[in-house]
Amino acid sequence: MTELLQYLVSGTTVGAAYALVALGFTIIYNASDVVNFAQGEFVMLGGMVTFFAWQAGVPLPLAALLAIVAAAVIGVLLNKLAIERAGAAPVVSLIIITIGASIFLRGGAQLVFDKQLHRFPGFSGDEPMNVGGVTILPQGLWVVAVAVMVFVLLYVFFTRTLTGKAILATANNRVAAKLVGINTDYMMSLSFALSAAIGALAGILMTPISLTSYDLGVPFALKGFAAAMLGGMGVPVGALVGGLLLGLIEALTAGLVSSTYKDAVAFIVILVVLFWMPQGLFGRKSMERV
Amino acid sequence: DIKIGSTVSETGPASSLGDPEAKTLRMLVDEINAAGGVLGEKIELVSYDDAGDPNKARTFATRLIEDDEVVAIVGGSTTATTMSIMQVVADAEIPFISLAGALEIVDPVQPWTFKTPHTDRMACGKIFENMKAGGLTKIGLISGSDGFGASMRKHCVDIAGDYGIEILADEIYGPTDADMTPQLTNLRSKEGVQAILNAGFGQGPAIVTRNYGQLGIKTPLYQSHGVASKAFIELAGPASNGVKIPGTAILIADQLSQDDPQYAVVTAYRKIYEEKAGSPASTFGGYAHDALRLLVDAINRAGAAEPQAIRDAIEQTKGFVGVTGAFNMSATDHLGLDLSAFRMLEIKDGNWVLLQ
Amino acid sequence: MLSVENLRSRYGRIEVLHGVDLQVRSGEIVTVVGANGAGKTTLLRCISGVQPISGGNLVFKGEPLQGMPAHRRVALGLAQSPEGRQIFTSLSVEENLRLGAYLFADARVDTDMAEAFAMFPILREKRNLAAGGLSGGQQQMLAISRALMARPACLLLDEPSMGLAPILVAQIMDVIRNLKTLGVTVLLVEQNAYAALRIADRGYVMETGRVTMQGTAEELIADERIRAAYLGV
Amino acid sequence: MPLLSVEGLGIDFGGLRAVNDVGFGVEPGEIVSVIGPNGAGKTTLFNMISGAYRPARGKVSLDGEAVTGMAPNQLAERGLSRTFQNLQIFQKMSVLENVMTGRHLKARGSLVADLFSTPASRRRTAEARTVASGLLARVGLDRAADQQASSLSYGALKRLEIARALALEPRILLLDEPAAGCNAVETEEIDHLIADVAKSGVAILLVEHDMKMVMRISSHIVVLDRGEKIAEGKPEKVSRDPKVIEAYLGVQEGSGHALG
Amino acid sequence: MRLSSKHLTLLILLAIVALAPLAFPSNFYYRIGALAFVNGLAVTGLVILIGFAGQVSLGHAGFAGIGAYTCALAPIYLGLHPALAMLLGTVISAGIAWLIGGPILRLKGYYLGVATLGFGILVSMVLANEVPITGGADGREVPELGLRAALKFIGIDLSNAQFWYAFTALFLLGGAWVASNLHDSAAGRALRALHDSEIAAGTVGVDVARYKLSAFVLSAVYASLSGSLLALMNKFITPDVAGFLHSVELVTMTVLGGAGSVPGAIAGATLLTLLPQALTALQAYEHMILGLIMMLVMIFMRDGLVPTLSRALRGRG
Ligand SMILES: Nc1ncnc2c1ncn2[C@@H]1O[C@H](COP(=O)(O)OP(=O)(O)OP(=O)(O)O)[C@@H](O)[C@H]1O
Ligand SMILES: Nc1ncnc2c1ncn2[C@@H]1O[C@H](COP(=O)(O)OP(=O)(O)OP(=O)(O)O)[C@@H](O)[C@H]1O
Ligand SMILES: CC(C)C[C@H](N)C(=O)O
Ligand SMILES: [Mg+2]
Ligand SMILES: [Mg+2]
Repeated sequence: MTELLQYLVSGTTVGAAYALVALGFTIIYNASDVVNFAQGEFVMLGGMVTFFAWQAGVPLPLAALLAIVAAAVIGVLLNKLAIERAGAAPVVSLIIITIGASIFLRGGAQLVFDKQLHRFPGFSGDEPMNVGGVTILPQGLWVVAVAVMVFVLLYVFFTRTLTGKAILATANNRVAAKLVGINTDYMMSLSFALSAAIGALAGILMTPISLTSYDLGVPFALKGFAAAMLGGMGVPVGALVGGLLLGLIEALTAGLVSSTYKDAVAFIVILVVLFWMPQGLFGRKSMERV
Repeated sequence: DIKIGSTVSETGPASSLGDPEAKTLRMLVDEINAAGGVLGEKIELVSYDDAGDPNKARTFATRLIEDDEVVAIVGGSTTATTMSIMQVVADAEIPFISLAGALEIVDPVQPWTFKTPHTDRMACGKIFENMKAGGLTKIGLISGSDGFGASMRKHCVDIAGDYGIEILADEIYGPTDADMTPQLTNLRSKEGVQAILNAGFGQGPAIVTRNYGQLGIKTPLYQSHGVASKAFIELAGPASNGVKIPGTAILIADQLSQDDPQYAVVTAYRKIYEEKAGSPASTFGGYAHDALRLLVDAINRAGAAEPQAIRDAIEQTKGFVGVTGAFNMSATDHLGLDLSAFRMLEIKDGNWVLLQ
Repeated sequence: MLSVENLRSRYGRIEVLHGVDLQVRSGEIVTVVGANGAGKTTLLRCISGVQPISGGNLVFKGEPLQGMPAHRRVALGLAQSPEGRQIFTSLSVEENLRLGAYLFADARVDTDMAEAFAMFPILREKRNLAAGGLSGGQQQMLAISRALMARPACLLLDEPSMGLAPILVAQIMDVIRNLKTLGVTVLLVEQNAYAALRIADRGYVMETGRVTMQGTAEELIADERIRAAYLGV
Repeated sequence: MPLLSVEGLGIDFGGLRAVNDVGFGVEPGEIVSVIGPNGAGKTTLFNMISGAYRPARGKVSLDGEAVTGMAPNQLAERGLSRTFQNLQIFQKMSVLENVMTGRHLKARGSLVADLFSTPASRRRTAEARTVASGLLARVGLDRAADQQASSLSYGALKRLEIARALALEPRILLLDEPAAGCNAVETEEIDHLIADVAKSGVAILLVEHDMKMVMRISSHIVVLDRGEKIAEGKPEKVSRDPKVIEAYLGVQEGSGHALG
Repeated sequence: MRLSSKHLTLLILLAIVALAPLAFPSNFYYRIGALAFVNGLAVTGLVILIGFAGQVSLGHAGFAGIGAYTCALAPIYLGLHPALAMLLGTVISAGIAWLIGGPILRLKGYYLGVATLGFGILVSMVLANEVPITGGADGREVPELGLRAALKFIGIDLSNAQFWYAFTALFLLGGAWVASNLHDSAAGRALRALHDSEIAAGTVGVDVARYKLSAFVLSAVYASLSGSLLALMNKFITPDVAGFLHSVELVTMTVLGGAGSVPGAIAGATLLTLLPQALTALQAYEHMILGLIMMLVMIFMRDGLVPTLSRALRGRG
């Protein structure tokens, strides 16, 4: 019983991290239909910038803030200097740009920082709490809380605010968005800034648990992407549920079935879900009439 | 000039190995050249980053041989890249000293391939010896699913019986997994487990160690030589206290007695590495150090920078003391190390200490 | 109000507008007719700023439009109901309308939306439905209403009658005439040239990227060539 | 027995009965028009007949064979072809290729033959090209044959869709607002084209809001309102039906458009 | 009479392949050439799948893995000659593609992407984890094809590198020929049609599901052959061949070159094979510059190298 609970705790923590990465994907996708393959690098930047600032003597909260701002700035630059210049390029071409950006950022990080693994202390210390035989890390609670909070904010943003709608409109029909007066370039920059900031936040929160290094982005991006697809791309609730579910499946498989094939089980579950729900658990069906 | 080639994993999943290796090679070549070079000639190091990709490693090995026309190659940070390079050097007949762990690299012996790290099988043996001595015979195994972890796991399972060790539980984690709590929970709750052995390198073992501490597991934890660096202690935090590994002298350089045969070479390497790289020296850089020194030594003895002559000279290496240990190569032993240079270390208060 | 001088535009290497001149005075309804491919849609896209121009001048309310991004032109009072509707298919009808007034204060949105609903009651019925689920004609109504939500000083309409039932075509023409009384300037591209000319003050005829004829609506309706080529009578 | 016959057809979207209990038949050579206010269910009816939607109720038969809910390509094999109200163009192909693709059923052969470009495969492609060129000339797009389809204007694309649908050599053709975006003169050309096609024995089902055209060429008219059939008959009869005038045509004060 | 652009393209390709060695400073370049061809072959398959049919796969390296490991394992476990193993690999890949294609090709866009991604990951996990059979993550050796020796016997004496350069070039040219044939055939038009509008394609009689499946199977065969050739050429193979990064690399090559273009496939593969070699001189900046070049190509050549360049050339001519 405690074992099962322990798996659930582990799955929830890791799943919340996946959810944060998936939530990061959501925004850029909602503005442009582009899945940003550099999303993992924002996660990495969050961890790395925080670590190096912290090591240079900046207090941890300030270092984290710095990292979030830095990631957001890089996100905006990526949009301004690359995505925006590519203009009306096909979505696949934009995706390749983000792949290029991910290689570029990784290369830059190993140059500016280093190739070592790093870690900084958890926000509320690293002393685990023992609740009825189940070990819970305070940092794990942070991850879950922030994931839920980001989810709520994004949910409100996309359903209640005009700017959120304008972002959706930008992806749905760029020309029409311009014709109603939406500054689509600004919407894109905004979405890159938000995505990057959320990505960085995920990286900052996870570093005390899973460490960080210049090339840590890819695995996070991969899992975050899978989580987003499981829940339904573009829908905040899908990202949250998809992330948590993926984390739980992995932890339960590793704990109860086989640790060798835990990733395999996760993907099989995704395949099965997509078989019945081709848009993921919460995905919108596209509305195109002929 | 004498051209020596290298292809290591400066980036990619094995960069925690390849990075110190590449740095070591560069600084040593500079040092050797500053001291007058070899056979009156300067060494030119041509080095490539294969990012841990075996296909790239093969391409770079080909490039080193065909295009750069090097006389010998040092490199192959992982077993998989090493295996790729071995094919090429065998065809081209160029001596190659690998920095990777697996036994398969030197068993069966390939005429042109040598290696400097202790094999994963030796690591298992060293650890099991220590366990047995401590009366720990029932263990739980946890390993990374990468090449190093999988290969060491295989060998440990293979020879456990020889030491009277019984593996009660066998868990796997992915090299980039964020949390190993479920696997460790299983080891914790497995009835009768007296010790836990983790085979892996990179961030995995650090997270395993942290999770081990968080779960309050009390059974002794053994790690492999894949974590033999100061960085591991830092990353794993207080939970690393008491972790035991089979390591090399470099980790306890400051504890070596002056009359230890490795004292001079270890201190010298450590000094230059820490000066130039600005970070603590690790065993991995040590593998590269030994490989290059072995090579230079062989060229000196061969008296000519000719592949065949170099190869023969490497094979005749006797009593060569390196950072990893004393090498005695032969036609049937292209590693030349025995278990004696492998020292059981334990982490105490954030430092490696020698276990007696 | 709106003046187009020697306007040139191209898709890639192919020029499709070869120097178009056209004036719309404040409060006028001006219609442009022309065969398929004449360049009418391209002209409107250039004016709205979603199609790059390669030469000529565009002036609106005394301000040159060259280099001004599309969204600022909307702020200046130019709104367009584009060809092929171009509604936001995944957003609801109401959200589409709300975005029509994206740049403008919330205060007037409710009254304007009520007006749109009064004009096209079906939109009220379907206000919470994803706009992509509307029928073709309903989407056309939405596109027109969305443009009106911006309370434009100058409204650009690209074939507003397309796909509308006859009863609604008549209604749309009435609406346009009504806009004129409210002081809105209208530039109307219509294939239903007869209906358009009947409510227009002046008209232009475009052929292969050029203006080939212009005059008051009466003149054009009376012109034999136009009757033969565009009115089919 | 009519070539196409529809009985009691219906479908719902959420709570909305988009089409309910609609039935009629189309004979070879006949032009049957479906008219009705926006949102009456005309396009939805087309979508059900052509296999894009699966009807919730009712039955579609072709030549006596029940084809309800069949996939579009199976219907195509049975000679049914259509155009779309919301253009469905193969944007990245040339104009000519669009029409050649319309001839898929005649041009297709073994995949292996196509992979190795056997003479048979080349012959099929050549035949498709000849037919397609002819059709492009017929809709007045021959000069644009090699342009990428996305570069055509709206009206031109409408005609391209007609050519593509004809390439199938259909026995029954469904046209959804073929004249939308065309001026009066262009509409008349399409008129003639449709009449010609019908004359060759093709059954035509037409949705169009251009009443001039509808009245001119229809043999028979079906009127839908809110998903239900409210009237049916010869053009003269339908156009005088008060229900139709109220729901759809409006009181015409001599407008140039609706009734001319 | 116009020499069809298909034949012209193939002739130019042939000329490049035949003449390039004249400019090779060393034997090493034969290997680079061969690698570019091997990648080009897989990418040509992706041109059919992504470029023609518009179905994105993020797991095609899985098929390369199947091709590669069949060449490694079938000679040992079944006693097959490596050449036959290659054939068996394509049959297995085609069979698996056919089996999984049915359900997953109903998915669209990114959903198809993640499903294929899952497939690729499953394959590479099996290859990495079933150590007793596959050798695990450290890889395993692959038997010699033996064709070079046979050629030597009949008097054609090629160095190993030269042989593989020529041998892989044959496959690439054959693959490019087949793909170009497909492009201009009824089946090719059907694929390109369903790319733009599935509903319209169905309406003209295209059996959408079947054609998607054909493209998927066909591209799997290309990937499988590419994997087999890589394994035989390297005589050693690791699960990386089936990995996610390899899949993404293949898609990147496809799009960089120009997703719908067969010569684009080869250009993209060559570019991404050559670049890392060319950039070694820049040492630590290598990755940044590689990423930068990828971005610049896509910013300034939105439709990929070959389509953009050929449009520019035609414009001038
Ligand atoms: N995206 C495009 N790419 C290339 N050429 C285009 C594009 N769009 C339009 N054209 C060409 O530009 C010319 C003008 O087209 P435009 O759409 O402006 O005509 P139009 O007068 O609106 O026609 P219609 O009455 O059919 O809507 C035509 O020759 C058309 O083929
Ligand atoms: N997928 C769908 N989801 C929700 N509602 C739908 C859907 N498809 C059609 N409808 C509704 O069904 C009704 C009939 O639509 P349909 O497109 O058939 O009308 P129509 O007669 O073709 O109109 P028009 O003349 O405007 O083209 C409309 O009210 C429309 O909103
Ligand atoms: C820790 C090291 C001995 C690992 C080794 N280089 C390998 O990956 O094979
Ligand atoms: Mg137009
Ligand atoms: Mg309709």
